Amino acid sequence: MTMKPAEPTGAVLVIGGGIGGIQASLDLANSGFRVYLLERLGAIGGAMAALDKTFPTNDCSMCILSPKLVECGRHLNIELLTNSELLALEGVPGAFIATVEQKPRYVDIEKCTGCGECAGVCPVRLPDAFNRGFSTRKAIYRLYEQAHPPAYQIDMNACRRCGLCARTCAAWAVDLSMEPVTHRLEVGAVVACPGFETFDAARIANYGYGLFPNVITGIEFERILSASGPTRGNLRRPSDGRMPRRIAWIQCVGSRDIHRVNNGYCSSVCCTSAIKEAVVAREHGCPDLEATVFHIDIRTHGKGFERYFDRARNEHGVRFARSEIHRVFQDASGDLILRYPEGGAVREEVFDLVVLSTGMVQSAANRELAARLGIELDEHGFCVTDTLSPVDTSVPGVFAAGAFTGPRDIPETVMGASAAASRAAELLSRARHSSTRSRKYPPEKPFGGSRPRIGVFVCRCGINIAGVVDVEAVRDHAAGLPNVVYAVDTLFACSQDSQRMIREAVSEHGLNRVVVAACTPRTHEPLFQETLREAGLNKHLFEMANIRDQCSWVHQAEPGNATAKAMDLVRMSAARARLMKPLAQTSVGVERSALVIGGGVAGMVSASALADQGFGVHLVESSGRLGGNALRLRSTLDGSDVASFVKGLSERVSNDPSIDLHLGAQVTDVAGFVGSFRSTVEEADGRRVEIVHGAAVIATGAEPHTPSGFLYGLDPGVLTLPQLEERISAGDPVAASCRNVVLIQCAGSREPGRPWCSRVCCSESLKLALEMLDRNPGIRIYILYRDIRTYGLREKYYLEARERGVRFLRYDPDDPPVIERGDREGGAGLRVTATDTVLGERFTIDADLVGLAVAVVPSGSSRRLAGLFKVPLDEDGFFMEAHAKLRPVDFPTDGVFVCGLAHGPKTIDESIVQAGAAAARASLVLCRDSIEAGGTVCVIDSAKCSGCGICALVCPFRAVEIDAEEHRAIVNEALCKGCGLCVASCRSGAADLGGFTDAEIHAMIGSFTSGNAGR
Amino acid sequence: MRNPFVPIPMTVERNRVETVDGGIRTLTLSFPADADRGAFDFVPGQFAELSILGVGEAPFGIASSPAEGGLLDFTISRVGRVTTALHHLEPGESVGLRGPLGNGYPMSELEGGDLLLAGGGFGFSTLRALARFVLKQSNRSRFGDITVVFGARSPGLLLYRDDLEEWGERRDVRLAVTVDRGDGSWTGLTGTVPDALRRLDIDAGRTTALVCGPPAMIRHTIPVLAGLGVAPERTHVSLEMKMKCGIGKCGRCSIGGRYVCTDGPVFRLADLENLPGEFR
Amino acid sequence: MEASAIVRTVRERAAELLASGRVDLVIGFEQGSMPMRAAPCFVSDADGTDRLVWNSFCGVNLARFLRGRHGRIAVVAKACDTRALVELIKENQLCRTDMVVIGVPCAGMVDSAAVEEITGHAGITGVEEADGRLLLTAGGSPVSLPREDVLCRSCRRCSTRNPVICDIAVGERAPEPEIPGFLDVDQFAALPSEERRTRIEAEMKRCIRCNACRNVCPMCYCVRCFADDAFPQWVGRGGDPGSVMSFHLVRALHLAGRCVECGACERACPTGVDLGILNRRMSADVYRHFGYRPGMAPEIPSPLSTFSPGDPEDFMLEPDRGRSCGCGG
Amino acid sequence: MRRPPGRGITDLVERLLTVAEVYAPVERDQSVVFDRIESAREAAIDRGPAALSPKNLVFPRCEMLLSSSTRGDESGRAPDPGPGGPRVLFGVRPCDARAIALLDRILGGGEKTDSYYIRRRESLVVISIGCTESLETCFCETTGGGPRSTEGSDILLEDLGDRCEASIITEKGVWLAGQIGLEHDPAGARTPRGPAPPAGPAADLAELKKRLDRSFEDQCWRDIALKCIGCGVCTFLCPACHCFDVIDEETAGVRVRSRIWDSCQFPAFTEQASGYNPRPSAAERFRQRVMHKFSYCIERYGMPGCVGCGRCVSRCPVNLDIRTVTASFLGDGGEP
Repeated sequence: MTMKPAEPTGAVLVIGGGIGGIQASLDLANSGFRVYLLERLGAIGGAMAALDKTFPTNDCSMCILSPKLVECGRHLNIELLTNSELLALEGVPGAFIATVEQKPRYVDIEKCTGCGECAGVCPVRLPDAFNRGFSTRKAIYRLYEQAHPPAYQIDMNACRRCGLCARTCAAWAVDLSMEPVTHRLEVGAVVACPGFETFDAARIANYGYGLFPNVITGIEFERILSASGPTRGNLRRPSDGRMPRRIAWIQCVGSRDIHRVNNGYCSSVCCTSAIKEAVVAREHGCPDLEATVFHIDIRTHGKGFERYFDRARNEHGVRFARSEIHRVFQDASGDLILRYPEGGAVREEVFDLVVLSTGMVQSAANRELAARLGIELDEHGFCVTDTLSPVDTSVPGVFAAGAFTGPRDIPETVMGASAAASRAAELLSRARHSSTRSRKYPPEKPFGGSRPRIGVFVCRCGINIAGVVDVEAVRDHAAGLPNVVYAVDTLFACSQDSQRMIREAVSEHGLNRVVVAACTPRTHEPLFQETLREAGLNKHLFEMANIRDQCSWVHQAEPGNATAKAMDLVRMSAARARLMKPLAQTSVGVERSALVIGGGVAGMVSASALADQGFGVHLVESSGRLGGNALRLRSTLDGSDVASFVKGLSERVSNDPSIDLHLGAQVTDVAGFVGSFRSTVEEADGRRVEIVHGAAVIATGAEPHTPSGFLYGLDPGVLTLPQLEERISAGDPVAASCRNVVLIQCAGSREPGRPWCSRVCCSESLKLALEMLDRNPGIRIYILYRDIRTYGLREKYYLEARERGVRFLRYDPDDPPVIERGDREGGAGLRVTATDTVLGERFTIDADLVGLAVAVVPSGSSRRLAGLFKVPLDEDGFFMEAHAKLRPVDFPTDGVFVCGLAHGPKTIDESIVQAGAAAARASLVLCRDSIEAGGTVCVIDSAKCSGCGICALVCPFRAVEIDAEEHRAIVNEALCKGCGLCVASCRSGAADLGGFTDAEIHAMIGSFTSGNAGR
Repeated sequence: MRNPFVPIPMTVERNRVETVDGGIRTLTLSFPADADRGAFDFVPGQFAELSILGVGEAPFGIASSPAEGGLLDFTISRVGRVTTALHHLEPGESVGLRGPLGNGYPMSELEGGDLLLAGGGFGFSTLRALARFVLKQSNRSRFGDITVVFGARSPGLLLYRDDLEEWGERRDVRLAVTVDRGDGSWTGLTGTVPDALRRLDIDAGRTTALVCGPPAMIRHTIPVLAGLGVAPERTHVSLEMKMKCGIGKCGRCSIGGRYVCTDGPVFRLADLENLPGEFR
Repeated sequence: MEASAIVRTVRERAAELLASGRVDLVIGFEQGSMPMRAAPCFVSDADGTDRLVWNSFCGVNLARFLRGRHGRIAVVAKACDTRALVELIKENQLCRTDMVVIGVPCAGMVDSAAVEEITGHAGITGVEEADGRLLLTAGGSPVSLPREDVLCRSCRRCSTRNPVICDIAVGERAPEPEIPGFLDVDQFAALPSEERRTRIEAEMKRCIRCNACRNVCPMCYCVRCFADDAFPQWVGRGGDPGSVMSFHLVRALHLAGRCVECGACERACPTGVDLGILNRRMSADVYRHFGYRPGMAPEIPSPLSTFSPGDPEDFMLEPDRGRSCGCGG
Repeated sequence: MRRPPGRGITDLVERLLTVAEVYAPVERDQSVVFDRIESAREAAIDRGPAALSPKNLVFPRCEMLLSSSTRGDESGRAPDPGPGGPRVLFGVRPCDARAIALLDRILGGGEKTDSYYIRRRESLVVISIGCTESLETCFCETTGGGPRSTEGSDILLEDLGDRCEASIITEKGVWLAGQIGLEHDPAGARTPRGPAPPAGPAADLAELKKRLDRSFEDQCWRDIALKCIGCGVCTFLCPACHCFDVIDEETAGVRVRSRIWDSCQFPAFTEQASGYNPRPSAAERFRQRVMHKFSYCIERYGMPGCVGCGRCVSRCPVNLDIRTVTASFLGDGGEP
């Protein structure tokens, strides 16, 4: 329970502009809090901006990150403080004062349009740190091409103060006289997501990093693969620019290493990251590229990662070699020789390129930040958090997420950030909407089918467009087009001046459609639409032609053709504009309560977080008791007391007046949609009640797999790990007096039928092994495993277990351990036979007890619930989130969220984090009075609809349904995302997309093909 | 012989919004060529085809009286491509016109008797032409009592507000304006055109009824007129129908052996009753 | 089973269905107004079932006639009719429980135009069938033709001769010939592109836009066809050859993954346009990419009517895959 | 059985070719259509009736009415008629010629004549050949025509093998006969080469019209039209159907108004912009076709809108035979 300050400040300081900080900022700002987002560098984006692709979906990292950058950068309630450092934090939770120093950028962010002319003239060239020195940049530069804010900055350490940039800048944005500024920010809470650094590979001299040019780090390799990187995505090795044919990855560089460097932890992401790099390299590189990953264990414990690993091996031909590489040699050609033991001999192999999978480490800067915040760090510099309150730091009111709290991948970081946002919102719920701003617009002018009066604004973008495209000619071409009553060119269409000019032109010339020919609508459309709204026009009366990216940039060498194409694009835009209509938005009221399904830890955490944020909650648990799977757990690997945690949480949930508990109940029907679901709950006594709720959280957990084989169920000495834990907890005398215990890993996981890694079993096995050792020091414990996956900071328990004599024997899945009844007299004699692949020897253990690390399998109720909520399950039967990376608790269906084991196997702390994240995401719905629907959504012409239902079948958002009575498709505007799939699939032309109607697109094509006919 | 498919070029003089939703507008057109103006001889009830080359052509009743100095009004409801393009015309722009087409109201028969003009929606346009013609000072004396009934779905969809206002103030015309559904500020009649007709007190023996409107209105109006005692021989109905060529060739406006475009659009109810029951 | 026996059984079953009230209407074929013609026929009382016939001229796809009718309907259906029914059920146009399928095996339908061509357009006053031959009276003289020589184009390449859904089976299963799939498509595809173009243009040139192909097609059921749309106008209505081509190309695309290759369109065309040249290519592509033949089973969704976010998107990528995400800036 | 045309016919064609453009039935892409010929060999007189009627020559499937590329020029320009030399439509059957006579009354007549039709028609001389055989689909006599019908023809030929006899019917015919030295055979002297086809059932068009007029509201139309698929085969192949639509199109800056064949069988034919359609289903549309041909046309133009060529009968995809329909009205009950 949170102690809430009486009158907190409704603002939050978020530290770190990586994906974690961005997510926390957006979640907070979108749920009614003002956010100061602090970033040390000149632009947000963090580590993710430097990645090429992300696993396991191989999405382009920048492509999925970029919309978030734009949203963050444009958000009315997020104040971006780049080049800034926290100096001090004073005060109490709910009312902190943060002192922040912002270093001068020497470029006015408001004025700079990002045209890049300044960098063109800058005479200073220095290695580009973002591209890890594989390319150069100027002293006036932008961190990376898609950086946000898009404004340039000057690196004063390199600047020669020649003033060329200032003189070149047409927007008068360069200001060399800028001074540092100190901000004193009143905030109620702090979310720290300052991220990580990669391990400095030069610290391990054996690999020759820094000496051999073709030994590079993973992140450097990412830059080489990246389409926006130094080689434009062409796979080239540094020494000679040759395309490498043989690439080796060396894992655990700086991780799991207590000998060469004191980093005893596992960096968690490197295995899957290396697999991704290998797969992508094979796609980019030559077809016969040989990719070899040298590793200790392959740790693909994340959701979908094991399949990814399987595909890499089986489909992409990536070779995995279980060998620790001790040294790399270089030959005269720059090729690299790796020596490694194989089958008792030492093998030598030559590679063109060696990629070092360097681990995550904490920087000195982060340590200093922690000191200023007053928060506690562990021996490696990671922020200390409690397992059962995993985003709380040692300082109340300061929350932390992401790799700052331990090695984390992107979805873990995103979930942590959302969870931290939820914690902050719980603390500050009384101050929601107290510090935020909102915009007021004039009423829209009546439209009434008037003749189109189009204004065309052609942007010069400094000389960015005008240097190639004949902007005047394009403007004149536009002026001659039908219905164009005003055409003008502007220096920078996106400047504040131009916005005023557009507003004035709208009223002066009675414009009712606006076309801007400039850059991409992806980044700039919202700005101009805002201007239209300010001018009293519906924002959908706007159209953009991208004559920069699509003309002046790509056809730089052919100005004539670039100009002709720009004219074509403008003509097409005007043709579309002629048909544009205002699109109405309608408001749908929001019921400010949530339905949480599942009374396990995830469900309870989510419910209590939502209640703490001030929302009503209906918590439905199908059994008669709260606690779920955690009832079987006594403690965690690190010794946290799960039992009393669950007890406390259950009491808190039971006693909270805003939580309506439904025990022994089932959700039997779901109707409605985001903001106003109407669900039917069948209570324990058979009564059916209808619950109206704005959002739903599915936290229905998972189940342990019941193993077949291994004599399970046939011999009392063969137990599942949960059963074994119960025995140990109960002080079972047999367990206490055992001499030999065998724990078999992957009993039911990572095999056909259940091809996923159950993630928790290795840690659980270690937990039990250590506990049994504590109780019975004479016991001999054998852990039969395939890969030990004690990822992250759990690795230290693996070390401890080994030190304390636990025997780890690796078996081959093709030759699994065999359990027979032993012939030993007395007791439950079991004989376990297996082959240790490390030593290549067959061994037999006479065991008193055999513990099976059984798989975590989806809950039996998942399929039914998925049907009710129209949300998808993945191929394994777990709930499938909207996006594996950036929307890890959302569904494509708005207003429904998932957390805990229902989403996939995870540990209790991970469940708690995800539950917090689900609460944060649900609160974004619940904190609003209404949801805007309509606009760019599908419209069905029922006169044309034949009710074939294909639109409903293909809609990924379940926004289309067939009315059984009328036999016509109906679109739920509140759910429709305007993706257009239904439009494309409708043969009858009955589905049309508002703002992108068939008629509009037809007109564009028509105006293109008819050349200058429009004149 | 003149090619009947070649339109007369006309110039847009005015483009007025008639209804609050902007869905109906009235275009006022003038003849740039005197010869064309001189040759354009029409009676109320006739129609013309308006066209924009490359966009299309559509028939519209002439909404102005012949006695208006060479200016022609056309009231256009925006329903498709052609009507949208016509709505977008601005003064000074050009539009094609073929006409006058059709037979028009039987003016000689009307003289001397009472007139009952009943119109609904934008079908009222040719009745407006007729009303303006008969109410013109120089013509008024040739007609008896004149009653005008005009109905629209809602107050916002009423047309020709200036005319309605003027007629409402005149003593020599009885005006009944009705709307299907009123709004807060509507104080006039509510109900359909047949509803309004039922309340009328007319001298059926002297009256000639002229009806124009959508098919449903006509269907319901005819029995009411019969109830009032207006003989089918003295009831004239102007049909709204799909036409293309306007000159009795293209075949689509055939009703029985008649073509609406050349034999109509105004039909004596007595004749209409002998025709197949289409278009009614 | 002899043709006459099939007719007898069809009539009996239809009469039973109507008499018992299990259906309100039976759709089948009746003798046409001339020899070598059978016409769709609608029987709503048991007495009328004597009109029903079954012969080699029942080429119209009766699945075309079920939509939009109330009540329970029995339909006398050959294989391709049932395939169309299956697709229509999938597309929500028909309800399986509201229909009774009287399934009749099919040995392929006879192309009466081909017969007329062979007999030199001499008046045909009689036609009978026996042992796989047509016995005709042409210009007053007897003529005997092997059925196989005068089968419809679509029937020659058809290997599905038995109804795929059936409630009442009439007759014995027809042997289903092994026909190499899409030989015709491959042969055509192997021609030089100029030649293909010329061929297609020649076919399209004959089209008079009468819409018979569309209107007879069981799968062309849009309330308003794209070709009749005025805004936007997808297809010109004037004499431009491109408009004719567009009409047929778009129709072929709309039928991709749905066309049951009954050949009804080709038989209906008054100018003999070879529409298979387009539609068969679509069928071949759908079969080869997705292993899918339309109308074979109600539970298999048409591959072109489904979407999942995990669908492969390789086809969107440039040859140098992985670089076309547009993120290059 | 079919016989090749006699030498008399081919000689005549050769002579015609020296004085005029000649359009005759030719085989194109496996079907017989009317098209321009350059030599008598091309004429496919013996290949059965043409799949498409010759109306295309006077009433093309698509004909440009006006065009302009100048904005604001809403009058447009009518296409240049080109050199107006004589054109001979050779080898039509009397039924098709009779249909042209009907088109003359509809498109060429009335208060406002159709200048496009007139232009094409004026230069056209129609030479028909009397039929010596009838197909199972022929029913010209029930429509008031016959294998020797002269309506619409300028010259009617009889194929007598090595020569042909000509009945010269009109002034145009006289002129053309003079041009090629064709002698007029008095009608009474004609001795056909083959036997005249058997006469069809005596048509009582007036009785049919009467019964149809009584049956407008009859339920039978619904039953008759059950199988109608609403395509335009019957109307597009019909030599007498003349309904058209006027369309505007713009391509490459040229704005064009054209007329195209339309069909009363298409729903859009009468559908109004508001969506209201007075003929909402196939039943009303099929009724319109039958009524128009056998009642309205007779009333308005004094002849039926059907000449009994049989194209609609032979090509209807669902064998909806107009003869069966009309016969059903002429049956005992007067109604089917």
